[in-house]
Amino acid sequence: MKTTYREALREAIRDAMNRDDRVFLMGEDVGSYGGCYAVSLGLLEEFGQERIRDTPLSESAFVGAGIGAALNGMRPIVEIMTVNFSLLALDQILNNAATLLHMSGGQFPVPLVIRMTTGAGRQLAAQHSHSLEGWYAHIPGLRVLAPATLEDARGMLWPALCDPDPVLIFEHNALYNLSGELADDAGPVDITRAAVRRPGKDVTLITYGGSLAKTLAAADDLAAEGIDAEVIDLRTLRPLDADTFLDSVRRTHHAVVVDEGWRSGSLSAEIAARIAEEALYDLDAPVRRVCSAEVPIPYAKHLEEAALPQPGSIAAAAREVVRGG
Amino acid sequence: MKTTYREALREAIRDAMNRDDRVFLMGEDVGSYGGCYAVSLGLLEEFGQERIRDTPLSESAFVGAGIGAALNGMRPIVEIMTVNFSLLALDQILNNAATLLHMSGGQFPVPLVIRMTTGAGRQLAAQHSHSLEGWYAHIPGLRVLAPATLEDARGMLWPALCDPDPVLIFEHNALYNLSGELADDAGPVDITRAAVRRPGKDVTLITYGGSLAKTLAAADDLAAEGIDAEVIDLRTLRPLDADTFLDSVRRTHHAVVVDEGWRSGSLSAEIAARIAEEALYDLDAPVRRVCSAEVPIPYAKHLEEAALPQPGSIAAAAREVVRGG
Amino acid sequence: MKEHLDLLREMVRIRRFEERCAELYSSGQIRGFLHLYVGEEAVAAGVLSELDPQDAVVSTYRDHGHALARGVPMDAVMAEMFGKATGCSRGRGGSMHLFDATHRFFGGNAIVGGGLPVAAGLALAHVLRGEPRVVACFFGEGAAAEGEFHEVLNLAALWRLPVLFCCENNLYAMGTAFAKEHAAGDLALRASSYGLAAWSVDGMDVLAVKESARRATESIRAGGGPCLLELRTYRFRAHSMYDPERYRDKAEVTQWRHLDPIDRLVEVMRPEFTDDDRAALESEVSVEIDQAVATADAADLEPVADLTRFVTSEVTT
Amino acid sequence: MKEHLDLLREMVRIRRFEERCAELYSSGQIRGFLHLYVGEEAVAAGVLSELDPQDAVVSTYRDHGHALARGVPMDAVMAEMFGKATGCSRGRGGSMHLFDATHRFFGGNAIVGGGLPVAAGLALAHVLRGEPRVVACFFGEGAAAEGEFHEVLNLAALWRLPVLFCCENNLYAMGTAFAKEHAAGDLALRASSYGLAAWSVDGMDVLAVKESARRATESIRAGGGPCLLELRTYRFRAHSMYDPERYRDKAEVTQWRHLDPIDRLVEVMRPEFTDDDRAALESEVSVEIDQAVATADAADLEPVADLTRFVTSEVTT
Ligand SMILES: Cc1ncc(C[n+]2csc(CCOP(=O)(O)OP(=O)(O)O)c2C)c(N)n1
Ligand SMILES: Cc1ncc(C[n+]2csc(CCOP(=O)(O)OP(=O)(O)O)c2C)c(N)n1
Ligand SMILES: [Mg+2]
Ligand SMILES: [Mg+2]
Repeated sequence: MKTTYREALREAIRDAMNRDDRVFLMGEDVGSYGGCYAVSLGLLEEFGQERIRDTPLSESAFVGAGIGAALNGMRPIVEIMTVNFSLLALDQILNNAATLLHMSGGQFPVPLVIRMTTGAGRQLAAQHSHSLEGWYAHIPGLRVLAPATLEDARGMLWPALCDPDPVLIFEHNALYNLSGELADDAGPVDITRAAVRRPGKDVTLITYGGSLAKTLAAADDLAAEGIDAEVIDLRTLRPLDADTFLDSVRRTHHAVVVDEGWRSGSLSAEIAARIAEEALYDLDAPVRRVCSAEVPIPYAKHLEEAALPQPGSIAAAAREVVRGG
Repeated sequence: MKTTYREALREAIRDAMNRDDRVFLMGEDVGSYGGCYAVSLGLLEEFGQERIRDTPLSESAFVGAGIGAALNGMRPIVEIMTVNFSLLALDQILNNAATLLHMSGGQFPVPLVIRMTTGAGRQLAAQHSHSLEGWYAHIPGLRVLAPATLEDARGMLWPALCDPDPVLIFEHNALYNLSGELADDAGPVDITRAAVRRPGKDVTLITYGGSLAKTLAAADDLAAEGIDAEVIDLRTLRPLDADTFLDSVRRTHHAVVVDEGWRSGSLSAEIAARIAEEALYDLDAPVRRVCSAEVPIPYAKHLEEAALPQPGSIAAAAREVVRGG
Repeated sequence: MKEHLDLLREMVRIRRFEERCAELYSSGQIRGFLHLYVGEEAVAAGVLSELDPQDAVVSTYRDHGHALARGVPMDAVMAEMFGKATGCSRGRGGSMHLFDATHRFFGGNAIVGGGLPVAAGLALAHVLRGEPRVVACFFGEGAAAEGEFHEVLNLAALWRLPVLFCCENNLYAMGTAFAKEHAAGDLALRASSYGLAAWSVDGMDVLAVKESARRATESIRAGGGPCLLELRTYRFRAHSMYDPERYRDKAEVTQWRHLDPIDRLVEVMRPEFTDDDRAALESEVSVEIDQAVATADAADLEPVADLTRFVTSEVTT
Repeated sequence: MKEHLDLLREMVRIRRFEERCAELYSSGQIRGFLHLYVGEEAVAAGVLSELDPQDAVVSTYRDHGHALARGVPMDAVMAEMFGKATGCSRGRGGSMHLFDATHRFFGGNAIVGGGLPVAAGLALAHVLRGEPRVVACFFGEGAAAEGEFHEVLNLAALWRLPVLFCCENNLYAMGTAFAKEHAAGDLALRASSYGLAAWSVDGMDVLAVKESARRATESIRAGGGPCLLELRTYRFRAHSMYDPERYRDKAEVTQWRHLDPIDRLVEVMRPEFTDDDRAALESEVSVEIDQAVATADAADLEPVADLTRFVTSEVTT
């Protein structure tokens, strides 16, 4: 069946709502507006306003309300329009959602799913272009997912809802219009493992989310030059499936990490650090990171493009790693 | 002169208030209560309530008000009681303080200083024990400082206030009672460079803030065993002075990073990644990180101690790096 | 009389418990931050006496009184403050983070204002399931300056969530007096501007508190939407064990001590309630506390090996 | 008449500018998010006509009208939307982030509610220096649901900060109608519960807006503390260029279009203000806009090499 990332996400929500009465969707404009990125379009008509619940502009309140509802037997899906606005609810996510289970000595699990958009690339300027999923991946108690394919857009939600603990799902804004074939019976996917999206033997390119397509494009270019790149999609940013990328690096002896976050202190640093800790002697060259420039993402198209990882910069880093400076 | 970390901080504020009329201090309970950690005790009586300004419990509002006042010619020092509560103001710090200069094409610098307490170790449990300075060190446009000594407690504030851009100062809660000698004429210090706190030739221990004393203690233990550790205090967490620790690693060929943040995605990852990128061929062993266990910090003393880096675990990591598994 | 006695017992239990905690803090057996409820007992006792077991409670870092009045066993509360495995949070929470699923006590939240959104969500679940339950959410007048207070009151009023907001106005947020916290003098009036029923209650009079809680919970259960009670009270002791109380006059404290909620209820209960009755009650409570201290002291610590248990759920299949 | 004409010119400038922006968006010359101010012109024109050059302005992502009425040159605004180096934010901000230090225009903030704390701080600086200035802070009725609205109104009232809060109540926050956003119907009443002067104004009547702004700024300058105006207005167009407007009736839009603030002012100005005068005004504005588009189009881009300029200040010593 031909579908899009947006439709796959919608189908996943619909499916979950049908499977389990305790599931409901809540967030700003998820109802009559159809969702800021039209993900939930039509669901209000299908499920009614009790279960497709428009909220006021109160990120902390409705995210916290999701936590309370989850504590009290429901299975909420909370949508925050974008990761940029999620900072207003970060206290609730860190200090309540991620912490209550442990702080209560195991009494209060929080089976909550929070979805939000992340990333740049549409000239939305500094306050709408952050990639802060790396921060969330720092928080013990959370599971953090980044679907980069139609299968994952369709398949990650249900297992996330089945997880007894809070799960965050980051949807890159550049992916909503991604279209392609999806199996008619596509369903839940494994949310614990990274995936090798392209096998290769010369260099391991590690990425996730909105950068996957750029990285695959870079791999194609590299192939034309005789460099056979393996591309790994992390999929789960916390807990990290380090085995998959470490195995790969042990085979290819070269690694490039691609991450749309700002370089210093991004998730890419964690990946590079793990490689340096666990696979140091397998490396034939230093790990390279291709990240966003450390600048609030600018509006102008040429500046924004220059700020973000691109197939060209990814391929260049891979070449440098494989062939040397 | 004999003094404490707390008094040195107070003296720095007093000095700045005397030097520059535009400086004022604002935060919860900085006035009649004397500051949550008694840093500002007595300053209200000295400078009056216009300049030592108690705020309501409204972190976002008063941090944002600091930003506005800085934009409009003042030099505010904003105190947030602890980094845990700073999440409520993170949107203001990231999306306004750090971003306005760039987003306005250079028109609106924000000469603001924000001080806050960080760290664990006093059995304050999960919601009062975070070490999130690594998140702030991820944000372009900020300078992030971590005074670990009396000199730095005394000397970092004035250069921070002279910086035309926002500066965050993290005071580890375990340090306030640190006491010792401080030169009578102690004054401003360089806020751009890391410091070698203990020279050594066998292994580089890289740390900052509340972990410095633990790391120095570990170095003493190691010395007794014949391992000569160099201890580097980062001091400035953003922008990182990588040269100082890279130079050291190039000499010692071994590195351990000590960081009270949770390991995955902490500042320690960035340090390890930089070493893996810039000094890979100088390393004789993988970089090791000693961080907090990935758990909301528990209340019970024995559990809290087990969760945090300790001299013993630091020394063990160093031994492993130097002598092998 | 039975009702009065129950309220009195609850208040005395809390008072003596808190006093013992202060001693145990001085002797180093309790650590971390410790916020006592002395003076405010009428609020917890009065409000919580009106709740059913199926209702839910959300509290703050000043949570001992709420926990005890809710029925969380004193043994488990004391053991928690000793950091023991038998504590109601298995030693991980301490004084500020008491939890008890059995009693639907959703904890001790130490981020000022942080419990309010959670309370709204607990109530939302009740609404979605059509259950006529009440969520009692305690917080201070200081918390009412936080943005979350506003967001949650609006949300609760908008969605008619069955929350009983209990604003414990003890006139200080740490060292910040009410007038330096709030521009408007009347919190109940402010709250009612959101479109919910809100009124002030003498929080030093347990019977008045109980009566107001009764009216409020009845209205909430009947679908009338959230209510807010501004409970005018006072903490007789410092904010926490670190507070030298520079910000208020001793005379002011003394004045409020004349309104001691325990003494006031005893006055009401006289002459039926005699000095002997009082002595009997005190000794009953004292036995309970001694017992709690003894078992807490004797209890085991969590094994260090279990440090990272409960970061995520233990899935049993 | 001069005053009327100035107001009219300002509103027409904004209206035509916005219409041109919509075209330029369709043709791809403007990108990103674009929020138009069509229908709301009376608010910016009326309020800002009462401000002095030394006063300050804080705006939202819907900021073109505020920028133009504040005197930010149209060339610089248009160039910004073209992403050019000559833009008022050197191409880094775009439509949502117009800035101009010369005009004390502190920007275009795209986090809903995010500008309010900044406005309070700007005003605090004025207070500390004893300057009788006003900070006009614009935001929508949606923003009034955010916690920051509450925190800042309280802070401003408590500290008597000279802020003129301008709540543009256009009845929708994206697709969320007022009644789904706020439990209480009357925003001005809610605001006055903080202890500041607040009232509602017909935001489609520029003369009423101006008159209210005059009263408010006079009071603020005289030390009367902050004021809030609830400006009842309507956006005639979609929330942004992505919005298919599923959430409201065409009939409702039509009804409001009958209240067009430009038409209403023209009615008032008749018969002195003739059709010829109107045509002259329109062509004057159209020349200005053509000019702005032409210079924006011709202007240079920032060199890519300057990408990281202005992340931190360039210290010149
Ligand atoms: C968000 C946040 N800011 C600051 C603090 C520090 N703090 C703890 S209790 C307290 C005072 C709260 O006062 P109030 O809400 O009136 O409750 P009370 O302590 O009087 O019961 C403060 C400032 C905190 N825990 N959380
Ligand atoms: C904190 C935050 N949440 C959500 C958004 C997305 N968003 C942008 S504008 C808007 C509606 C705001 O409505 P209102 O305040 O009434 O202003 P209006 O657009 O009507 O002028 C929303 C939800 C945002 N930018 N910031
Ligand atoms: Mg209080
Ligand atoms: Mg609106």
